[in-house]
Amino acid sequence: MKIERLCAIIEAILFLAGEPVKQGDIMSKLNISDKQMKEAIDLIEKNHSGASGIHLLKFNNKLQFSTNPDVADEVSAVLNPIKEKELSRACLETLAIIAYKQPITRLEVEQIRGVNSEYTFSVLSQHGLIEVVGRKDVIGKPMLFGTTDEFLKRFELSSLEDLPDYEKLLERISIIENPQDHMLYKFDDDFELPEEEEIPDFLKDEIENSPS
Amino acid sequence: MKIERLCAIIEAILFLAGEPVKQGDIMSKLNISDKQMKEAIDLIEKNHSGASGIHLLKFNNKLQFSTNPDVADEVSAVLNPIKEKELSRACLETLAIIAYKQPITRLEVEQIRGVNSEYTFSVLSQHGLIEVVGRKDVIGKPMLFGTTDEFLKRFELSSLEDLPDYEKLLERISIIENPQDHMLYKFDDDFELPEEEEIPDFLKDEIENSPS
Amino acid sequence: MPEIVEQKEEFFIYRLDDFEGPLDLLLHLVKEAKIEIKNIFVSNITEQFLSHMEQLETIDMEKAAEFVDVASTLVEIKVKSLLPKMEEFIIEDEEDPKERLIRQLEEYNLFKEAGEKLKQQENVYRFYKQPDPKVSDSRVILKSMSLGGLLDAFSSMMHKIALQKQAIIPKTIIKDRFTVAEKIDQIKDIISVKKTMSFFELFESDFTKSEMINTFLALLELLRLRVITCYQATLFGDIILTKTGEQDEN
Repeated sequence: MKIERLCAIIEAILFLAGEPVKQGDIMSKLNISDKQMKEAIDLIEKNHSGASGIHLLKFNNKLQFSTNPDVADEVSAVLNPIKEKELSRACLETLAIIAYKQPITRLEVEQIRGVNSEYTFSVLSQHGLIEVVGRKDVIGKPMLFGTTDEFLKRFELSSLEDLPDYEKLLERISIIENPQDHMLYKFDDDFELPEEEEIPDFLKDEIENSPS
Repeated sequence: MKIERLCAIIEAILFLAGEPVKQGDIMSKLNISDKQMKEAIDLIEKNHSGASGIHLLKFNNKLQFSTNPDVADEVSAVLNPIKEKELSRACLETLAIIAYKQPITRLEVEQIRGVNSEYTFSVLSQHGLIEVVGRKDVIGKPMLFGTTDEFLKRFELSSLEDLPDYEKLLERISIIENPQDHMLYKFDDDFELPEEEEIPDFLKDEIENSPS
Repeated sequence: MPEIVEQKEEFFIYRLDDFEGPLDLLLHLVKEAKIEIKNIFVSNITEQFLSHMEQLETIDMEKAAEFVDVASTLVEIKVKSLLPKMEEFIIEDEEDPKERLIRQLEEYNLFKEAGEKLKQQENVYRFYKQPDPKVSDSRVILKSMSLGGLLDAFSSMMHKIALQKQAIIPKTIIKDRFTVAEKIDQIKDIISVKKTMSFFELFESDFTKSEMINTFLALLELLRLRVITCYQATLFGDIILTKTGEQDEN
C-alpha cells in the first residue's frame, strides 16, 4: 500500500474513532508492517502538530487526534466544550505517587503522604486518571491502583517511562525505602546500580565453587 | 488574525464538532470578516480534499469534516468489528431462484416462492450477492435482479454455467410452474422430487445426446 | 502558597489546614528554613511544628490525628535525646524513629517535587471528538456458504412448491342446484297440479346427497306448514304425498 493512502486511512480512522485507537489493531486489520506504520505515523505527525488545528497524540502504542491546545479559547468560544480544571496540589502529589509506584494500594499512598487520601483518590478516579488494576495478595485483598491512558494524555506523556526523571526517581525511592540494601555503598546522585549479572572477576571463582 | 491561525481554529472546531457547523457562527463568535473566512475555507479545502483522509464538505453555508469515501472499506475494517452470520433458508431460496432465473423481477420471485420477498431481497443486496441489472419492459418498469461477482466468489463458481445441472433445473422449474403442460405427472402427497444428480438410466443417453 | 496569618518574632505562623497533612507542614518548615531534611532535629523546626499544634482545635479530628501522630514521634525523639544513653534498651531490629521520620520526609519530598513537575506538563486545553455513531457497529459478514447448501435450499423449496401446487388444485365444490326454499316452491308447484305423488318421484337420478337432503328438508317444512300430508304403506316403502284437503274430496 502506498504510504499516502495509508496516511489517509489512519487519518480517517482517528477522525471517526475520536477515542484512542491501538496501533496494533490498525496494523493487523490492514496487514501493515511495523516499518510502514512508523513511516505513516511520522508523516501524519508532521501534518498534525505545531500550528495545525488537529494534533496527533501518541501514547501507550495508541493514536488519537485532539484539538491544538493553542486554539482552545477560540474553539471554546464557538463550541463550548467541557473544560477540565487543573488538578489541586494534593491530587498531583497523590497522582505522582501512583504514577511512579504503580500498582499501589491506597494505604501505601497514605503512608507516604502521611494523610488520608480517600478524597484525592475519588477525584482522580472521577477524572479517569487512575483505575483499579488488581488486588494485592495480602489480608483484605486491597485494591491496587494504576494510572490510565487519560493520565498519559493529560500530562503529554507517551508512556510511563516518559515521566520526569523516571529511572532516577525510582532509584532514589528504592534507596530511601531500603537503606539496608544500600548501606555498603556511598551514593552519588548519578550512581547506577550494577546489573545483577555483573560479578566482579575476583569473586567469580569463589561463587561458582561454593555449595549452593 | 493570521490566516494560518484562523485555519487551525476552524480545523479544530470542525474536528471537535464532527457535525455541520454554520459559517455564520464561526464568523460572529470570532469576529471574522467574510473575506477572511472565505480565504481560510479555501486553504482548508486545499488541505482536506483529494487524497487526504479527512475531507471538507461545504453546503448550505455550513462546514463539516468527513472521512474520504475512498478509504471507507479500510476504515470500516479497523473500526467495525466483524459479526458472522449465516444466510437464512429464505435468503438461500431466493438467491437460488435469482441465480437460475436471472434476470428476474421481485414479483416473479414472489410468484414462485408464494411469499413476500422484500426482506430477503434487501438482505441479499446488502451482502452484495444480488444487484439490479436492468428494468423489465412491462408496465411499471420493475427492476430486474441478477447475481453478482461476489455471489460467484462466495459459492466458488467461475461462471453461472458452473451451477450444477443448469438446463435440467430450468426444465424442472418450468414443470413446476406450468403443471398443465406436463400433466403426465400425478403428484401424490409423498411425492419427492428426485435429487438433481439422479437421472433414470433409460433417460441418460437421451439427455446426453440432446442438443443443449 | 499558604496564607500568612500572623507574623511572630523570627518565623511565620501558618494555618494548619492549609497543609495536606503533617509531612506537608514539616517539609514546608524545612524549606522555609533552607536546611537539609536530615537536620530537622538539630534545628528549631520541630519546636515550630509543635507550636503549630496549638491550632488543632480548629481542624477536624481525622486531620488532627495525623498531626498528633507525627507530633508524638517528634516528642519521642526529643525525649530520647534528653535521656542518658542506655545501650541495653536499644532494640537492634527496630528502626530508629528519627531515621524513619527523616526517610519518610525524604520520600514525601521526592513525590512532592514529582507532582510539581507533572503540574508543568499538565495540559487541560486539548479537546477530543466524540466517536462517530457508526464506529462500534459491527459489520455483518456472511459465514462461508456452500453450493450444496444453496441447492439443498433450492430443491427442498421446489418440493414444497410442488406440494403446494397440488394442494391448490381445486376440489370441485358443486353448487347446490336448489336451496331448501326453492325445493319447497318446486314441490308445492308439483303437488298443486298432481294432487298426489310419490316421494321417490321428487328425485332425479343425478341428485347429489345435499340435494336429496334439501328436498327432504323441504318436505318436512311443507308437512309442518300442513301444505301436504303423507302416507307410508310399508317400512322403507314409498311415501305418498297428498295436497292437504284433497284427500277428503276423494
